[in-house]
Amino acid sequence: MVEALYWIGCGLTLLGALLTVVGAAGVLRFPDVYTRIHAASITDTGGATLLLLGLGLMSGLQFATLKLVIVWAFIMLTSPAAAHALANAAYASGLTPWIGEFRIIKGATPDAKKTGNAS
Amino acid sequence: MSTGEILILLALAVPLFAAAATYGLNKLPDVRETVTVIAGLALITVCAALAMRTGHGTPPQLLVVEPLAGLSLAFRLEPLGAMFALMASVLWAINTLFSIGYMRGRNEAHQTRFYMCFAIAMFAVMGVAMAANLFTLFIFYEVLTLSTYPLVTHKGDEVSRKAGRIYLAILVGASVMLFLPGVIGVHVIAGSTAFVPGGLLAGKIDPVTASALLLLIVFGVAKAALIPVHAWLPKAMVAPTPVSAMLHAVAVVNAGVFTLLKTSSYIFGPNVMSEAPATQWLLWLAAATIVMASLVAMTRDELKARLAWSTIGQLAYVTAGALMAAGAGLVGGGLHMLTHGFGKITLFMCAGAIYVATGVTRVSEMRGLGRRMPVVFVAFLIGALSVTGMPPFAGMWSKFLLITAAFGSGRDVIAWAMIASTILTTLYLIPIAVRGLLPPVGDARPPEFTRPGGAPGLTVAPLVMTAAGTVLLFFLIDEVAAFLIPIAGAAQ
Amino acid sequence: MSFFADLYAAPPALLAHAAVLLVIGPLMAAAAAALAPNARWAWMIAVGGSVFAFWMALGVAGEVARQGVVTYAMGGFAPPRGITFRIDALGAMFALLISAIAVAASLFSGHSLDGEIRPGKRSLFQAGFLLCQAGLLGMSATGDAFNAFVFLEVSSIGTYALIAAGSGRDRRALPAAFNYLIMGTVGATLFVTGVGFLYAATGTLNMADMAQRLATLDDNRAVQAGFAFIVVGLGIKAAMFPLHGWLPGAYAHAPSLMAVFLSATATKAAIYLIVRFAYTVFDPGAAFVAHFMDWIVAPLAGTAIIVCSLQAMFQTELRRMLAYSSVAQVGYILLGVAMGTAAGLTGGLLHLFNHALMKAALFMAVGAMALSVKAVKLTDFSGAARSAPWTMAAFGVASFSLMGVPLTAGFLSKWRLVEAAIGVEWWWAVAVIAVSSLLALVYVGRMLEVMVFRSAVAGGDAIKEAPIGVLIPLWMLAMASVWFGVDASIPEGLARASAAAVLGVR
Amino acid sequence: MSFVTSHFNYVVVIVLMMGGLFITFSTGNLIKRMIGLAIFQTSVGVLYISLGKVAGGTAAITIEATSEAGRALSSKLDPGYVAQYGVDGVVYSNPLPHVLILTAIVVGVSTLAVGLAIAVRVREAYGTVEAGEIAAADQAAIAQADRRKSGGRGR
Amino acid sequence: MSGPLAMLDVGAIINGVLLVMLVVLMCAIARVRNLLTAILLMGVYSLVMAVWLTVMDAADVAFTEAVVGAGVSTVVLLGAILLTRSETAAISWKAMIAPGLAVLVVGGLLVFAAQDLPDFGDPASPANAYVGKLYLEMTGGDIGAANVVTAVLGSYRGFDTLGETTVIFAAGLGVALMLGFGERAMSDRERGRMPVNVSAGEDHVVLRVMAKLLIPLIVLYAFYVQFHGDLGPGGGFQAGVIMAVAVILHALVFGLDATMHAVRPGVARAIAALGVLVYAGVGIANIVHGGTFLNYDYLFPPGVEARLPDAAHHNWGQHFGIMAIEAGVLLTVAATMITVFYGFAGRSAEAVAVVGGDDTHGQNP
Repeated sequence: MVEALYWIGCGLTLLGALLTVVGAAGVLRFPDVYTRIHAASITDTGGATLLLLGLGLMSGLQFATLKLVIVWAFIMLTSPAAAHALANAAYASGLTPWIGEFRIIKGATPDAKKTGNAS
Repeated sequence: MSTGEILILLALAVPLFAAAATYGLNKLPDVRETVTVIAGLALITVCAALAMRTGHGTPPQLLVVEPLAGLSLAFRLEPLGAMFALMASVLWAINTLFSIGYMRGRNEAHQTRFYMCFAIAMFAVMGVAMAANLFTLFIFYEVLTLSTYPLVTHKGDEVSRKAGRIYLAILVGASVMLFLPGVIGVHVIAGSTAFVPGGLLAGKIDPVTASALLLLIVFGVAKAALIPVHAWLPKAMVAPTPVSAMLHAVAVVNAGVFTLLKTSSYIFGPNVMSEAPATQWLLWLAAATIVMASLVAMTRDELKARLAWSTIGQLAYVTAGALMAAGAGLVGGGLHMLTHGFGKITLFMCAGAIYVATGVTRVSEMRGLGRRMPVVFVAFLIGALSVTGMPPFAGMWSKFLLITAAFGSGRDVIAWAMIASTILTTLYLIPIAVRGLLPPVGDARPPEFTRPGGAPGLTVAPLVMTAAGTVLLFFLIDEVAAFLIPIAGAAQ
Repeated sequence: MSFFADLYAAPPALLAHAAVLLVIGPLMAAAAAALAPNARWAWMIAVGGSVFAFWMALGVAGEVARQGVVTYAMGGFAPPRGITFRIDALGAMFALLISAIAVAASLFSGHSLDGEIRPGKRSLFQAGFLLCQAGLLGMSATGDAFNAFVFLEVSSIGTYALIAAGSGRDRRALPAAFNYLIMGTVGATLFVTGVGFLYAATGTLNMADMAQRLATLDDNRAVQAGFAFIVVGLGIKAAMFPLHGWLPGAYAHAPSLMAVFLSATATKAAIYLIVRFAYTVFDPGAAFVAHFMDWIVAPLAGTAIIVCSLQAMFQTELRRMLAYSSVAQVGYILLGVAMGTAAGLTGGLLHLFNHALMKAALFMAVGAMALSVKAVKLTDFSGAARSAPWTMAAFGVASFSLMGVPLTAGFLSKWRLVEAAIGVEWWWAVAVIAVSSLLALVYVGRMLEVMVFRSAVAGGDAIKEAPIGVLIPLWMLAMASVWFGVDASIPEGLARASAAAVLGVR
Repeated sequence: MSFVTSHFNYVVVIVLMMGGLFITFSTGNLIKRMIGLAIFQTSVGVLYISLGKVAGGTAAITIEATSEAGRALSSKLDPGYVAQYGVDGVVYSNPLPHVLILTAIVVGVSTLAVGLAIAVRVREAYGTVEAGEIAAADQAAIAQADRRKSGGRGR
Repeated sequence: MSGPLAMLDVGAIINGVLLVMLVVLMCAIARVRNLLTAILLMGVYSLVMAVWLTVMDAADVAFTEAVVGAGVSTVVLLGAILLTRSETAAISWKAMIAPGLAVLVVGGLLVFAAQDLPDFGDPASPANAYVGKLYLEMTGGDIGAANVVTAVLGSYRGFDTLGETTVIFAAGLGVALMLGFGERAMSDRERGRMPVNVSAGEDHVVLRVMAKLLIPLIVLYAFYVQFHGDLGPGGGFQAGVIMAVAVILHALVFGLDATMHAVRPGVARAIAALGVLVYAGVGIANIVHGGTFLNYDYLFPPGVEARLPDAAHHNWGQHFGIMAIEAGVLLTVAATMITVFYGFAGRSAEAVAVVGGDDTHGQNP
C-alpha cells in the first residue's frame, strides 16, 4: 500500500515537473506579456500543486506533510495575485494585448509608464 | 648645575636673546642695534670664559636630551671648538658694527630680519662649535644653513632668490643625502657619534668602510666647498657684504672645515685616516681645488667673486690639513681657520666699504681709489698679505705649518700645490691694493664718492680692527698653537 | 614597555575584561549615539566612548607589559572552539594608538562636523565614527582569523558612507567613496578567501592554533596561495603600492573628521594584520614568506616611497598632497616590515606610530583652517600663517616631523629605518630613504612656502583661527610629535616589545 | 573518483570568482559593478561550503541515530564509515563553514546596500552612473574652476 | 555499497548541474547590458545558489541566501536602478585589458591553490575532521541545541554574530546617511509611493486583499522562524528579513507614506540601535554575573538558574542566552532592512523630481 502510494507520488511529481517545463517553454515562446503571464501562472500553480501532492504521497503522513500543505496554500494565494499584478501593471503601462484591443482604463496614466515593467 | 653648564647655556642663550630682542625692538633701530652689539660683547666674554676652562681639567659639558640610546643632544668643549667659538664671537661683534654702518649707509630694507637671522646663525655656530657629538653638530649645521637662507636672499629680487635656491639645494641636499647617512653609518658601527680623542672609530672599522664614510662626510659637508660642491659659495655673494664677510668668509665655511677637522681627529682618528684609501684621493682633490680656485680667482674682475674663489682655495688648505691627520696638519688647519678668517673678513669689509662709498664693485675700476680712501686700501693690503702668507701677518704661520706638515708626511705634491697657490694669491690679491694706491694712469680719474663723506666711519673702524688683529695674531700665535696642541695630541 | 609595567589604569575587576570592553565600549556607544536626541549629545557620547576605549587600552597595555600576552575567551570557550582575543605587545601598541587618535579626533569632531554634515545626520555620523573605531580596535585585539575579517568589515562598511558624506563640501567625495567601497570589499574578500585556504589546510580559525599547524605545511600550495591572498587583500586596505588608487581621493574629499581618523588608523590597522599574519600565523621560517617579502613587498614599498613622494610634489590640492605622502609613508613602514629583522620591524612600527601622530595633526590642522573658508587648493591656504598663527604653527610642527627634521618624531623613525636597512645591507633602501627625504623636503617646503610666505589671495576671505576646542586636540598631537622626537622611550619601547613579541613567537 | 570530479567545485569557485572580479572591474556602470561584487562575494561562499560538505552527511541538525530519519541516512552508508566519521551514529556536514558564510552573506548585502546608496547619490550629483562620464565631469569642473580662479571644486 | 563515495553520485550530479547553472547565469549577467535583466538574473542566481546550498546540507545558509539574495538584494537593486538608469554603456576592448590581467593573476593563484585543496566531500580533511567535528560532538553537552549551526552562531562564535549584527547596523547607518529615512517622502503623500501602485486604486483591490491576508501570516511565520531557530533552520537573521519583507509588502501595496505612518522611520532607526544594545547588553550581563563576555552560563544571577525547572538536563543559560541575542539580531536586522527600504523608496520621489525621470525606469527586456 505504502509502496503504491510512493510510486503514485513519483508519477505525480514527474508530471508536475513536466508541466513546469512546458510552462517555461510557453513563457519563452508566447508572443506577448499577457500570454506569457498566462503560461507562467497556470504552470506554477498547476505544476506546483502536482509536485507538492506527489511529494506528500511519497513522504507519507507526517509533520512534513503539513508543511507541504501550507506551502501549497501560499502558492495558491500568491502566484495568481502576482500574475494579476503583472498583467495589471502591463496593462496600466499601455501595452496592447496581442489578442483583443487596448482600452484606456483608470490608472493608465503616462506617469504609470515608469512602473509597469519595474515590478 | 656647574659653571661650565651655565656658560654653555649662556653661549647658546645670548644669541637667541639677541634674536628675540631684535624682533621685539624692530620699531626702535637704535636700541635694537645697541642690544646686538651688547650681546656680541657678552658673547665674547662667555666664549673667553669657556676657552679658559677648556685648556685644563674637565672641559665644560652639558647633556640636553637623549632621544634614542647612544643618540644624544649634548655639548662638550674642546680646544678647537673653543677657539672657533671665541673667534666667531669676536668677529660677530666687530662685524655687527660694520653691518650697522653698511646697512644704514645703503639704507637697506628688512634690517630687523637681517639682524635676527644673523643672531640665529650665531646661535647655530655656537652649537656647532660646542657640539659633543656628530649628531648635535649635524643639527646645528642644518640650523645654520636654514638661518642664513633669508640672509642670502636678502635683496628679494629674482637673482638672489635663484641664488638662495641653489644655496639650499646644494647645502641641504648634500647634507641630507650624504652627510646624514654618514652620521647614521657612524652610529651603526660605533653605537654612538660622540667625539672621542684618538678617534671614535679607531679599531672598529675596516679601511674600505672607512673610505665610504669619509667620502660621504667630506662631500656631505658642502660648507667646506671642496670642488664639486663649491658652487653655492660664489652664488651666495649676492648677499649684502656683511653677510658675505661674516658668514661666507668666516662662520659658515669655517663651520664646514671645522666639521671636517673634528671628524678627522675625533671620529676617524689618525690611524683610520691614514689607512683609508679615500684619504689619498681626497688629498689630491684638495690640492686640485687649491690650485684651480686660485686660477679661477685670477680671472674674476668682480671683487667679491674673486674673494669668494680665493676663499674656496683657502678652505681647501684646511681640508687638506684635516685629511693629513698628522698633528701638525690638524693644528695648522685649525690655525688657518683662524688666520684666514681674520684676513678674509678684512678683505670683505674693505670691499663693502668701497661699495658703500663709491658703488664700485669691479677691480678694474679701482685704480687710484686708494688715494681717496687710503685707510681702507692699506687695511686691504694687510689683509691680502695675511691671506697670502707674508710675515709679519698671521696668515704666514698657518700656511707654514701646513706646508711643513705636508712635506713632513711625505705628501710633497700637496705642499707644492700650496706653494703654487701662494704665488697665485699674491698675483691676484696684492695688485688690487697696490694699483689702488698708485696714481691713476693718464688723466683717468678715480671713481667719485657716490655717498657724501665716503665710507661711513662705522664701516672703516671694524676693518682696521681686524687688520690689526692679523698683526696681533702673528705675535700671539704661539699661545694659540699651544692651546690647540691637545687636538694634535688626540691625533698622535 | 617598562613604562606600562607598573601602570594599573583600572581596578582589577575591570582589568580582567579590559580586552573585550576595549571593543564593546565604542560599539555600544555607537548604538547609543544613534539613539541620541541631538548632535550635542551624540558628540558627548562619542567623546565618552573614545575616552573609555583609551582607558581600557591603557589597562590592557599594563596587563600586557606584565603578563606578555593577554588572552580573553569569548563565551568562555577555550580555543579552538570559541573566539579568543589575544593581545600581545603589538596588539596593545595598536590599541593604544588607535584609541588615542580616536580621542583626539572625537574632540575635533565637536566643531569639524558643523560645516560638513547636516545637523539631523550628525548623530548618525558620530555613530558611524564609533563603529569604525570599534572595528579597528577589534582588528588589533582579535586572535581569530575570521573574526578579524568581521571586524575589518565593521570598520569599513560604515566608513564608506561616512567618506561619501563629504559630498556636502565636494561632490567628488561620492565617486571616491564608491571606489573605496569597491576596492575595500575586493580586498576584504580576497582576505577571507585566503583565510578559507588556511582553514582548508588547518581546520581551525584560531590564529595561534593555525600557526602551530601551519608550521608543518610549508609546501602546501593552498597555504602559499592563501598567504598571497591575505597579504594582497590586506595590501589593498593598507594602500600598498600599486593598490593605493582609492586612497588619495578618499582622504582628499572625506569630511575632515574621517580624514584625520582614517589617515592615522585605517591603513595602519591593515598593516597590523599583515604583520600579524606574515610573522606570527605563517611559519616565519617558510621560504615563501621571506621571498614574498624580499621580492614583492620590499621593492613595491621602495617604489611607493619615490613615486608617491613625486606625485605629492605635483598635486595642486593640499589634502591630496598629504594623501599621497601617506601612501609614501606606508611605503616606509612596509619597507621596515619587509626586512623581517627585529631592527627593521622596530623601525617600521616606530615610523607607523609617528606617522599616525603627524598625519592626524596635519589633516586636523587643514580641517581646522577649512572650517572658516572653503579652502581646497594649496593656494587657497596662502597667508594662513598670518591669519591663523596657532593652527599654522601646529601644522608646521607636524610637517617638520613629516620632513624628518631632527628632534621631531619623524626624524628618529627614519633614522631607525636607515639603521635597519644598513643592518640587512639593503643599500638601495638607504638611498631610497635619503632621496625621498629630499622629496619630502620639497613638497612640504612647497606647502609651508605658500602658507607662510605668500600673502592671502585678494578677494578670498581670510582663513580664521580655529576655535579653542579644535586647538586643544591639534596641539596635543603636535606636541606628541615633538615629545616623541625628544624622548622616544615610550613608542620605541612599544615598537621593540612588539617586534620581540612578533618575531619571538614559537 | 577522479581529480577533476573531486575538485569540480573549486573549478566553479575559480570561474565565479574570476567572473565576478571581471564584471566588477571591466564595467564603468556603478550598479553593474555592485552586481559583479555580489557574485564575487558569493563565490567565496561556494568555496567554504564545498569545503564543509561531508560525503553522505546531512544538515547539522542533530537527530537520533535510532529515529526513522537517522536509520534512513545510515542505511545508505557503510557502517565503518559512519562509525569513523559520524557523531553518535549519524554523519553530518561541517557546520562551521555554514556559520561563516551566513556572516559573509550578511556582509555582502550590507555592502550592496551602502554601495547602491552611494551610487544613487552619485547619480543625483552627476546625472550619470558611468565612471567615465563622472571623471569627465570632474575634469570639466576643475578646468572651469581654474578659469574662474575659485578653487577647483565641483559645482 | 562501495564505500562512502558511491552514495555521493546522485548528489554529485545535482551539485554539478546546479554549479554549471550558476556559471551560466554569471556569464549571462556579465553579457547583458540591460540592468533590469541583470538584476532579475541575479535573483535567479541567488535562488539557484540557495538550492545548491540545500544540496550541500547548508539549510540555514540556503534560507538566508533565499531571503537575502533573491529577496532584499533584488528589491534594493530595483530601487537603485529606478533612481539611476538601466542601460550600461558599452565597454571598449581597451577597458578590458587591465582587469583581464588582474583577473588572470587571481585565477592563476586560485588554480595553484586548488591543487592542494581537499577532495570534495572528504570527511577526513582537516576542515571537517577538526573544529567542525568538535562542534558536532560538544554542542549537546555545551549548549543543548538541536541545530548545531544555531549553537555555533549564537554561542561558540556568538562574538562573530555580534560583529555581523553591527555590520548590518552600520549598513543601515550608511544608507540613512546617504539617502535619509525618506522623511521628505513622508511629508508628501503623492510622491511617497512605490512605483507598483502609482495607480493604487480600486483596480488593485485584489492585491490589497491578498496583502491584508498575507502580512499577518508573514509576521507569524517570521516568529516561527525566530523561535524554531535552535531546533531547525532559521534564526534571528532570517526572521528579521522576513519581518522586514512584511513591511515592504505593505508599502508596495498601500503606499510608502501609509507604511511610514505605521512604522515610523525614527522608530525603525531606534529599534536597530536597540537590537545592538540588547545583544551587547546580554554579553555585559554575563560579565556582571562573573562570567566572560557572552558566556551564557552566567546569564542568570548566581542561584537563579538552579531554581528553573529541570535545570539538571536543561542548559537554560545557553538556551535563553541564544534566544536573547537572536532577539537582538531580529530587531536590528528587521529595523535596518526597513530603514534601507525607506531610504531607497523615500528617495525615489525626490530623485524623479531632481533628475526629471528621463531614464529612471527600465525598458522591457
